[in-house]
Amino acid sequence: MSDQQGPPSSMDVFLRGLWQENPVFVMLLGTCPTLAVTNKVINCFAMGVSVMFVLVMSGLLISLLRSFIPKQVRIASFIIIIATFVTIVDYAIQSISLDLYDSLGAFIQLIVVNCIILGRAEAFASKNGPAKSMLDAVGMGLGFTFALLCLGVIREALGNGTLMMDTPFEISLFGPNFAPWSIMILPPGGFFVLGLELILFAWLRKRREQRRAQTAQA
Amino acid sequence: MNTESLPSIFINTLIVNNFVLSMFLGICPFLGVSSKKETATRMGVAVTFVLLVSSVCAYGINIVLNYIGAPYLTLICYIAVIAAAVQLVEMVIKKYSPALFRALGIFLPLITTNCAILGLALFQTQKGYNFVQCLVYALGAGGGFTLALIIMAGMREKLELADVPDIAQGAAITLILAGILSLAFMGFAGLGG
Amino acid sequence: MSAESRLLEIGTSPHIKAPEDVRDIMFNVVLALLPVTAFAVWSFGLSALLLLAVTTITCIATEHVACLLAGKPTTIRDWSVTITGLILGLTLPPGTPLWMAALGSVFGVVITKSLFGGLGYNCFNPALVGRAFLQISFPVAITTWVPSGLPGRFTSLLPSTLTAPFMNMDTGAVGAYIEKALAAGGIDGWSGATPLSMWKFADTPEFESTLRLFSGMIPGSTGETASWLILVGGFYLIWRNMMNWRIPTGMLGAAFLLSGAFWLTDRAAYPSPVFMLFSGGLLFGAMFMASDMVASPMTSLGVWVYGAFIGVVTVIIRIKGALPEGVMFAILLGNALSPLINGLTQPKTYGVKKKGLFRI
Amino acid sequence: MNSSAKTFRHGVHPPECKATADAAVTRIPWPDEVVVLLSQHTGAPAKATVVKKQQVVRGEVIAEAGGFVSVPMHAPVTGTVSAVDLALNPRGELAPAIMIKRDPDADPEAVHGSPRDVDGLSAEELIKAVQDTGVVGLGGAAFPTHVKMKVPEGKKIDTVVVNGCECEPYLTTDYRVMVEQADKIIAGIRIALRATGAPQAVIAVENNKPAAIEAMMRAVPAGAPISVCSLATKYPQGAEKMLSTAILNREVPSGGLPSDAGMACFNVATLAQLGELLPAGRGLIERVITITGGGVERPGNYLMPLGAPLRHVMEFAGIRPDARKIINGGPMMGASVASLDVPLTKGTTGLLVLRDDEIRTGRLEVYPCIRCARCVDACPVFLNPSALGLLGRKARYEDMAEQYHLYDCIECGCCSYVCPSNIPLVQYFRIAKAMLRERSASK
Amino acid sequence: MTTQAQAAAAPAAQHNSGGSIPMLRTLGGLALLSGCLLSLVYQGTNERIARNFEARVRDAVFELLPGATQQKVFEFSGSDEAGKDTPFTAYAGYDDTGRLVGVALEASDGNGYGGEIRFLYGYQPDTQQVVGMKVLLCKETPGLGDRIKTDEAFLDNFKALEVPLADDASALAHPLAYAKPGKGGGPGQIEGISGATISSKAVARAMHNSASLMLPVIRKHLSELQENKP
Repeated sequence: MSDQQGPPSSMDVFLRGLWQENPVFVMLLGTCPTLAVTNKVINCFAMGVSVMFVLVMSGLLISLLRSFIPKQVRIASFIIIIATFVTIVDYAIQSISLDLYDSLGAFIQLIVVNCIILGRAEAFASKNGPAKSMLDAVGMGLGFTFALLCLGVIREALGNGTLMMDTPFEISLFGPNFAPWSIMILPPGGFFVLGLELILFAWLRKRREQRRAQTAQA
Repeated sequence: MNTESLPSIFINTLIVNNFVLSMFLGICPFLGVSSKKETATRMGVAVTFVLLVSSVCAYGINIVLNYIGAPYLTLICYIAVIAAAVQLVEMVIKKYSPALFRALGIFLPLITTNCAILGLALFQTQKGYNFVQCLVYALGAGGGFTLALIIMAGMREKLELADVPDIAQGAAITLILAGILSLAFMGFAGLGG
Repeated sequence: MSAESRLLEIGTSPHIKAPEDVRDIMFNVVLALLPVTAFAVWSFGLSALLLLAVTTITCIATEHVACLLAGKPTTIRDWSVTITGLILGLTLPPGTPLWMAALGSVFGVVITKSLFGGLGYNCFNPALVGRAFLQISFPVAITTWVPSGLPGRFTSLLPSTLTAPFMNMDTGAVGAYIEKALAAGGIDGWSGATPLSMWKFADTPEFESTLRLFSGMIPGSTGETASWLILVGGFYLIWRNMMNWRIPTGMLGAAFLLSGAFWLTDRAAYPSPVFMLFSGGLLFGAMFMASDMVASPMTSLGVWVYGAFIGVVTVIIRIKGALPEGVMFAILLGNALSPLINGLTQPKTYGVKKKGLFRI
Repeated sequence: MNSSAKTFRHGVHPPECKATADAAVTRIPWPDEVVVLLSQHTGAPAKATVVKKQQVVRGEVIAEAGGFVSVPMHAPVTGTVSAVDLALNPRGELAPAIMIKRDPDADPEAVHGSPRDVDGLSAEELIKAVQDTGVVGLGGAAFPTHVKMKVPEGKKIDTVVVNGCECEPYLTTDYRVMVEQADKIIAGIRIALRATGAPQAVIAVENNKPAAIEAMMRAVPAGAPISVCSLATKYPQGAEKMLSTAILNREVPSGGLPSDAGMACFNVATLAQLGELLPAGRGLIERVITITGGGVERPGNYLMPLGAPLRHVMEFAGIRPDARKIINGGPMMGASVASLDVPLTKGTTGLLVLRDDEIRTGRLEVYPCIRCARCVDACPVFLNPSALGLLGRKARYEDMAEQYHLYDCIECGCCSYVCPSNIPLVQYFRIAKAMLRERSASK
Repeated sequence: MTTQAQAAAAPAAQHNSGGSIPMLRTLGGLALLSGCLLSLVYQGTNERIARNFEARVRDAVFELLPGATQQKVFEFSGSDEAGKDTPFTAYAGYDDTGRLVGVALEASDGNGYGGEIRFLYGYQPDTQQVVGMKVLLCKETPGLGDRIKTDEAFLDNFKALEVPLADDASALAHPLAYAKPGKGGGPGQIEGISGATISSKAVARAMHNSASLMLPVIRKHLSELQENKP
């Protein structure tokens, strides 16, 4: 928790990326891939795992090398490290499935400029030990994946009537005669769903605060 | 080799496949720097400029990497060279045009991490554009980015005076606006020929 | 002294007011829409009636609920949301499944109006956003046309109207229904296209006669067919000064000139400017949608620019774009640009040398 | 309406309601006591030269000008000074005033004064003489007339505009003055021409007053450089800036004076008083006021001594039970009266007693701005009242002044009049100006 | 937003002189390390990625040529409409007995709604028919243009499309052309999908261009195809 005194516990480090400091919903980082790839649930998983992999690996390496990297070239070094891992992910996905690779498009390579990764490298990994950095990376990665799924599930369910399309686990939600809301898997749908989810979360937060205020009064 | 005509490339990137509204590139600055028309215009000009520079750089790098047969270094080289180019541009502007630097300066470091820049470099390689096509592509992308940014700024200035419900204020309403704008831009489909 | 203190109540000048208020303006727009609505029901029958009722009632209910949720007094009495509902219904094809129409109504009102703070603060026309949402989401359902004046239209519904929620409409059943009804009326041959798409997507362009376009006996969206009644409504609003006449004039004028220029280059490939004006939703859009005060510019010059922009974009989309009809998107783009147009067309303030920035 | 008549762009056409146009000016009964406020004009207040219990004669100076932008006061009645004290002014504030108890035995019409030879005076002397009459702008602004006549260094006045527009609905004082006192107006114009050195004068009258136009034309002597100009009937035709556009096709620069456009503008009633008082060497002690509106029993145009309490005037005119509001001035720019104890001043052009149905012509509910642009099309100084109102609502006063020319607003009320959302726009603008004034004062 | 990254980038922009040797050493070291790592990864995955691409085409070929169980790739070259020599690949499919079932050929058009459309089609030289079509690359609008992948009525166009060659076997007997939905049926006509006109037209155009380039060449090399069994 941000209002807590003293160094955060390991559990807090892990959990805050999921909710209190969720990179997408709270900090509005990495909105480009969030909007671009969430038209399919499988893309969300792939993107989430890729980002998590890059986060963890670069976090690990950076926190290990943190005392060897001069301050002046810190960002340049981070970018080289991140770009290396992103390229690895890029090749890995190509070798696993070309269809997946096609549907993610350039956004795998664009992980390089995803603010979440550079931000965590700068704000956390370069200041903390490897164990904590990895925990933070996993938390942030899960938070990012969770946010992607929040969009992806809605967009795929309404936009195609399915969950997990293009995988062996495809589930049809509404039967064969469903009329898909094509807009959901098109660009405007991304903007609308993220916007509406932000409103939903703001409303939930507001209601919780009101409740808390009421109990505090009582 | 891509034989797409130059007007077609330009129209397509400017409005049909607008970088921000249909490709989701550069959303961060789009949300962050679109509250005032003046800053939006400056940001747009700065991004267009950097797009042109990095497009040229990426074109060169691609030739070199193909020559030495190391496609796996594409990403690292692109990002490194773009960062360096932005830095260089910043220094040159600072030295030769302090006025321009004051107008654009603060945006330049921000632009390095703008995915529109790297995205442009990657896409132009993927599409196999020649040099002139690359330049037109960069110009169209920059123009499209600026257009989206300025339209958005106009509407956000108007929104400042509206009674937006408090839970929708900030990023949420901006995203909704962007969504409607993106919807409106879908009408341009097919204009690029 | 209560009479005297009442008499001496403070008020600020001016102490008199022109009698018209927002409600009067909005109500007159509803009045102007009524002939078109009546014709829609007459020419497309029960399905159109149900469709219009669903969009109107859903829009009103949505606004009411949104006001309740926001803790504001309800604003449905100002008639503005009734206009939204009517216009949305009038821009949909008569056979649109009712659930889609209701979805579009909710989407348009919530996304475009309620979230922006209600009447006056929306940047776009809510009916148009709802219509665009449906167009992009359900392209097939939204382009399935029905002939005007179909026999039996007052006794039975089109098979698509009552499609179950979330389900796709059965276009085959609609086709069969229409053919059967036409055969019963002794007519055969039905192209299933609006005059605009007949021109655009046929191998050899076919042009509907101007008289039929004007009379409204053509397939199309429920409200866009009867050009003469749209003109009646529009002129009524202009006469009552409830609409800025420059918007439709600029829009239709620009569309006429540009399509005229195309036509002069190749009369076989491009339709005549008259066809352009009276086909599709151009006239309806010009009179009732582009002229929405809230989302259009405020300066006289700005309004000309705005109208002309919409007219030009409409013609470009129709002639060069992938979509058969561009009015809706052109108006949405015009809405998006109107704050900028306002800014660039600020009149010179009295006694001030330099032009100012007109930001809103 | 004559469409070819000269006019300005924008503006509104409120119903004219000039029911008292044909009522000749009559005098109301004398009040027992008058309250002469020392600041009935724009500028420094006058300084009292009398003390309590002093005997004064009607027309005698009782207060001298407090500076150049100030005028002296004259006793409106013969009687005894009962107090030199604070009294309620029309703005609802307490202000210094001289109270005079009328001597019921004295001849009420007798008046103090010593005639002088106008033609022998130089321009400078003439301006001083004008100041001595105590005449201020009787169109409502109450700006000292002699100050307007003094041409600033380096400027040249080429036209004296005589404002007989009376564009406010209901009011008919200027109309009556033109019809009844055309010769005095011409005499006043001659004084104004001499004092300002202007070569010509134009009498501007709205074309809904043909009798006034005819009277003025008849009064203009052959060969005099005075013309009568018929203007379109439109509010606010009588505002100086609008007259400048309509007659001279020039704009008064933002923040400038009419003299910057080579124009000096005087109200017809002002010049009529001047034409009468200056040669007679007397002071301003009375004026014509329209009392009208659906809530009054005896509407008409009345000659009243300045300082007569409103209560006295209203008792004479009679208030109907269904009256709802009393307004000091016209319905577009006048102020609502908060107390019947305030006295008439030199700036009072009329008193309106309005019924509910005259004020509330529509529903009163306030809606959000729907950007119908009616205000933009009405604003005679080409502002954007809609944007100003929205900014005012969010208390963004600096933006209003810097980006939207708030200070060029003449508060004519056109925008509020036409607004279908019933937004109190003018009120927002006044508040904004007041807040900005306060902020800059506290800096 | 980018605030964090911006804050991070700002100090980097300052050029503090703190001895550039360690800086260069670090950057050089990192670059070397990443270069080595990436070239290893590239070597490791390169083959597999290439195999993936092949498999994608191979599966499509089997799908398009019913009965084919083996295939062989031929490289031919023909002259296009401009007379330019254009190389292309033909995937010949054979059944268990080694009989030539048909040839799968590639067609593409860059002017679809969302850019390039690329597809394979099966061609039976003995019946002179196109027997199937499968989209390989399509960036068309979901729900609209991308129905060229799934719309049954549209795919039926290619189930038995007569593409006879002219008598001298150097060109098509009749062109392949787009037809309005419901208005097709003539020789060589490909009926479009209503609402997806641009995408359907692009497919028809690609089909025509590809067929008129490749089919005469296939006829010329038919015996070679039949004899060179896998």
